[in-house]
Amino acid sequence: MGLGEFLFLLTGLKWTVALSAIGFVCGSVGGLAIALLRTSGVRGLERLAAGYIALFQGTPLLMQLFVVYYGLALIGLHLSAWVAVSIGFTLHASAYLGEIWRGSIDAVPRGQTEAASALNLKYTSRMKDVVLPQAIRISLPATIGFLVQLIKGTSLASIVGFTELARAGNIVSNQIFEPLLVFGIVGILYFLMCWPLSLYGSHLENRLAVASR
Amino acid sequence: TRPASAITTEEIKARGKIIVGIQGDNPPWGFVTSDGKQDGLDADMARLYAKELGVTVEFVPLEVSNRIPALTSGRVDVLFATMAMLPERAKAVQFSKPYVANAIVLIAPKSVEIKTNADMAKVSIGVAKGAAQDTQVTKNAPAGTTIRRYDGDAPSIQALVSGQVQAIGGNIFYLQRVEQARPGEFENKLEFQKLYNGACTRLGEKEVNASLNAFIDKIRANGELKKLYDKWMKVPVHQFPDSLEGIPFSAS
Amino acid sequence: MNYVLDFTPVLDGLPDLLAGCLGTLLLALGGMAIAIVIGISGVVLRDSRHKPIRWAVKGFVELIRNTPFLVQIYFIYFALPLAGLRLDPTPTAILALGINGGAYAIEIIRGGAQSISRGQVEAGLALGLHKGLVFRLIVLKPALRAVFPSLTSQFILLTLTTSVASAISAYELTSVAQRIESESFRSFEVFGVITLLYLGISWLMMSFFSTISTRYFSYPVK
Amino acid sequence: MTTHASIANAATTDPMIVMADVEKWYGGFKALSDINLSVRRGEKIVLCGPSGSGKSTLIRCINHLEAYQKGEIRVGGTRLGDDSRTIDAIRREVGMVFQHFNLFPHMTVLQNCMLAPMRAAKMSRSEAEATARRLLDRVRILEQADKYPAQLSGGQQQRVAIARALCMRPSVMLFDEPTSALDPEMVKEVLDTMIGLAEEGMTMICVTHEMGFARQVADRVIFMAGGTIVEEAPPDAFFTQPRHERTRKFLGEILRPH
Amino acid sequence: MTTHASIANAATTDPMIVMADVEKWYGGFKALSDINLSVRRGEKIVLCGPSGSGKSTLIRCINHLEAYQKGEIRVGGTRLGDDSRTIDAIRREVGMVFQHFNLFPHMTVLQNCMLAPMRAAKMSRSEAEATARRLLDRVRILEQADKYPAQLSGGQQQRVAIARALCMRPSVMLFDEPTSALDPEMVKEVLDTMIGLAEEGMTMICVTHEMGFARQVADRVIFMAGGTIVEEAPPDAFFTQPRHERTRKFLGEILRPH
Ligand SMILES: Nc1ncnc2c1ncn2[C@@H]1O[C@H](COP(=O)(O)OP(=O)(O)OP(=O)(O)O)[C@@H](O)[C@H]1O
Ligand SMILES: Nc1ncnc2c1ncn2[C@@H]1O[C@H](COP(=O)(O)OP(=O)(O)OP(=O)(O)O)[C@@H](O)[C@H]1O
Ligand SMILES: [Mg+2]
Ligand SMILES: [Mg+2]
Repeated sequence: MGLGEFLFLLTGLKWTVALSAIGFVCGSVGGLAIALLRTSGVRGLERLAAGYIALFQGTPLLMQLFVVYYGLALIGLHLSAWVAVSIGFTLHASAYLGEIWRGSIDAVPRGQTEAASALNLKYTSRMKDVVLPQAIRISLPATIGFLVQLIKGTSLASIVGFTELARAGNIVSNQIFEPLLVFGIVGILYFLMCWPLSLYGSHLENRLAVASR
Repeated sequence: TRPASAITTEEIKARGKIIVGIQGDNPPWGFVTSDGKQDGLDADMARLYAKELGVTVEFVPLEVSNRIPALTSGRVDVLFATMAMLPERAKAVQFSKPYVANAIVLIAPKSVEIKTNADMAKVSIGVAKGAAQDTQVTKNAPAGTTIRRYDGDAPSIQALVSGQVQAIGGNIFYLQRVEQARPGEFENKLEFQKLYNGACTRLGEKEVNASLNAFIDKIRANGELKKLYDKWMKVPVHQFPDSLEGIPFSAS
Repeated sequence: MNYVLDFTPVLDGLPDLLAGCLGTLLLALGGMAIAIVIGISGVVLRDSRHKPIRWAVKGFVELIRNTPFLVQIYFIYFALPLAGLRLDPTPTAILALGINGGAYAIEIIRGGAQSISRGQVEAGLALGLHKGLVFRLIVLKPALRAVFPSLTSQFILLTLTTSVASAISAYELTSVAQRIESESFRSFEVFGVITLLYLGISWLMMSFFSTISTRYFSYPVK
Repeated sequence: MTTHASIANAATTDPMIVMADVEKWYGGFKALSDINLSVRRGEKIVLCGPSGSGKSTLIRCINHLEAYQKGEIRVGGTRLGDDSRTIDAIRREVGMVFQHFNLFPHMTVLQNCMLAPMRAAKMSRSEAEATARRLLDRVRILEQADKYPAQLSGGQQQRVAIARALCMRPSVMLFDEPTSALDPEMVKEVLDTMIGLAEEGMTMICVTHEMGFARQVADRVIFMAGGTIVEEAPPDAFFTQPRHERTRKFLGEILRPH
Repeated sequence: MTTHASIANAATTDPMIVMADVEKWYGGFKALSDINLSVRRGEKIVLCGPSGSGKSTLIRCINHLEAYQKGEIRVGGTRLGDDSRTIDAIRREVGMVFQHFNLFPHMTVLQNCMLAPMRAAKMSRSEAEATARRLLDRVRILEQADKYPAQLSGGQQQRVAIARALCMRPSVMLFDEPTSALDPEMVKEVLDTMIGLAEEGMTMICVTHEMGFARQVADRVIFMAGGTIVEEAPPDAFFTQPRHERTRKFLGEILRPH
């Protein structure tokens, strides 16, 4: 494999980073909203959030992207590839993060919410200052785990025409016919992208652990 | 279902650009080079056609599985995407006249005797999922033959090389790749079918189809197609049939 | 000019698709079984007294979590034969899914174990239970309860990831669907139907997990 | 004492807390039955009774930490419904010290005390900090201000919980065994703090078995058993001439030194 | 009483617990300094002192829940090292009741009590259940046997914690404020239980401020302040003629009714 092929993989990497960034940002915002709805205590909203989670956790991301990009186009709604992946990743990531965070919010002892309520803290402050900081600690390993899967899941964006890292690897592999070598390098590049996230996760974990033994 | 974005040659000319669906990872038909340029026989065909219309080309690299959806949903105007002309496909898209021929073959070790379709039952066979060789091997192999379907050409060749299968179905370019990995061990055993590739448009879009057919007739006549054959296929230009069972070349 | 949806090829293939669903379920359940074993024993080993074991577990987690599943499954399928170990597609897929899911499960369960207050562990120790028993009897259940939604999510993801196994020709829903699609070229119809089938399988899994959750984790908490 | 909200300014003849026919079930277990209680503004009530008799449950109902199934509770004239507005209004006036402290583990002692004043009462940071430090000092724990709850002894945690509740300057305080984890010296200091609050006119309901405190401060002592109020009387009457057999038995244990 | 392990069978002239020059640091904070203490087999010690003086820390060191930085601790002649075998063996003989109870939330009361006897002491299920029921009855909580900890009141939880520790039939018991959450009636019952244990010859160290109990049961009272042992004496001498100023001040608060 020559330098040219390697540089080609790096341009794919660039797209992967951009797609991951979209997934992270949109997914986290959406996920937080879903988690809060799911734990709101309002029956209707909780049902709605649970339905959303069941629907978008249960369908493959690839299918979501396909439906948003090609399916909607079929009925005349032509979304650009960027909009399509943004929608697809948001639906997917917010469902998963929403459920992960919902679980950790539920795992914070009830006495904590009670104490906050008794101090007359409003919902926002109760969540932001009391519950979420403790929930984050429980959900951190799972969250990091999902985010690295999301990075790798961006490879599915090739279905709407992005030549991201995995697709670039495919192209190179079909040119030089050394799939083990090419996918080995692609694997390493993914590793280099995901690993810092893992490291950051453990760093954060240690910091939170110091605060509340 | 409402009409997808139908388009005419006039509209393409007015836009100054034709959007072509093409394969990105299937040399020498259609592939992206390591400096990111679209290349291959299909790419050159598309460029010639664009020149004919006097417009520029925008390539949309596609995978095997989203070629037809990209066309039917209006994401591209036309496919030059190694689309083998098959009757079932012709129900979903409108083929033009054929512009290149391909053959589907079975590759196996020299030591294994495979002379007839029935002999295929002796081995496990790998194919690229959804490609023409998949269809052909599935159709011709005796019932009960182990057929393993992989994601694309490279993995199916890798499966042969690493011994996960004993034979693979492939096209005329496969053997040369297998030779690179394991020289002297394999040979072409059976040839199933001559396949023709055509350009595709949406069903019912008469104008673009007609213009494509005229274009193909023209390059066959003026020697442009021969140049492409010399560049990519390295064989003489094939004889193309005037009709294929169940595959109309012109839109009705 | 009209793309007319035509479901007949998909409906004709429905028996095959349903058989594919069973293949998917087999891969998913097999993978999950391995993953949960790896997950729980990984959490224990990660806390081992012996440094090499701890590092091995951490290394395993980092390696598996941070590389694509496709690379892992290709590695087991294509590279291990070079070392003399040749596995068929289905065992390969189950093994790969189990290893992959296991790495995530280790981390998820560990997160749960961290949320258990030190007082719980101390109480167990003070009663004369040794460390392993304290984990098994006292920490594990509340820890699993705390992260059960995350664990469920991971296993749903694992279920959907089985589709990647079609890349090495394992028999499951996606491979069946791709075959039908390559014969009929009815992409929209095929994709639509298998999306519903995947949704059905996921819902089956979700209700399986929620049954477990209400059966085993329904003790009241403060 | 500063009274700074509607509830506190209601006509002073109104009772501050009224519970009428309150009944509370935990699933199939009846934890409170027929609770009728009226507490005047500035009144100090001591609540005692055997373990499991419903004392914690009762005071948790007052600021709606537990929903109840029958009857009515009014605080400062506001009926405690499910409407979050009224619940907020009530909680602004009602402070609570929990039996299990429920400190926020991810915040230091000082942060625990400053959170609510800043977020709920919109105090400025410097004002909140000054208040917090003053009250932490009052319960003799200022030097631990930068520690986390997990680094404190049981008694220290309890004192932080008291300071945290007082930082909101509530007009009603509910104490759930505020001295259980304290040594006698500290008990005295905390009780002195509470006596100080009492003298400032705060309305107080205190679950405690410190009978010295009851004698000295309480306007009324309420004795609960099995989820009902068995007896209520001024401390003198309560200790010297209890009317019910159950009360006498209970007092017998208290007054006889072990 | 059945003594069923090596430690309990060691020569009876040996002291049961020896702490020599023990020092314990939490990071930069010295929680215990120069602790020297020897407890004979069957001796009852009451440990008291102001909040934060290191009482909990001291007893937690004895069964090695806290590591200490200097000195030596021996239990039943076995030196408490880092070897997990000896630690496990010691913990099986040393029961502990925590200040915060630490019940297992996912087990019913009965299961909480049966767990360690079955898993650590290899008792049969039926024997473990019988023991558990007997001891739950002794602390008057048998009727709650099938509830989960979260469904119990504070005092009920505390009694479960005591029963749970006793189920292991330890030869040494460490109590950390075992009556803090109890009402006076219950305090009496629990103290009676403890007196019963004391009479059976159990070695006990009890952090408590129930001075009645100290008077009646303790062989020695130890007063701690600021991480050191300030004074130790038999109860009579301790209450009537305390030698140190600090002790006198502390006792002043206890003995004067509020
Ligand atoms: N969540 C619950 N589910 C079922 N029963 C409960 C629950 N919470 C409390 N109880 C029961 O309700 C009764 C009253 O509990 P409460 O906590 O009010 O008692 P208490 O008077 O405060 O006792 P203590 O002095 O021991 O704290 C107890 O018998 C307890 O077992
Ligand atoms: N993890 C920790 N980090 C730092 N300091 C700690 C930690 N745990 C306890 N301390 C400090 O050590 C001292 C002794 O604590 P300990 O819990 O032994 O007190 P105690 O005598 O039991 O008090 P109480 O009667 O209030 O329970 C206290 O001042 C406490 O703040
Ligand atoms: Mg209570
Ligand atoms: Mg203590």
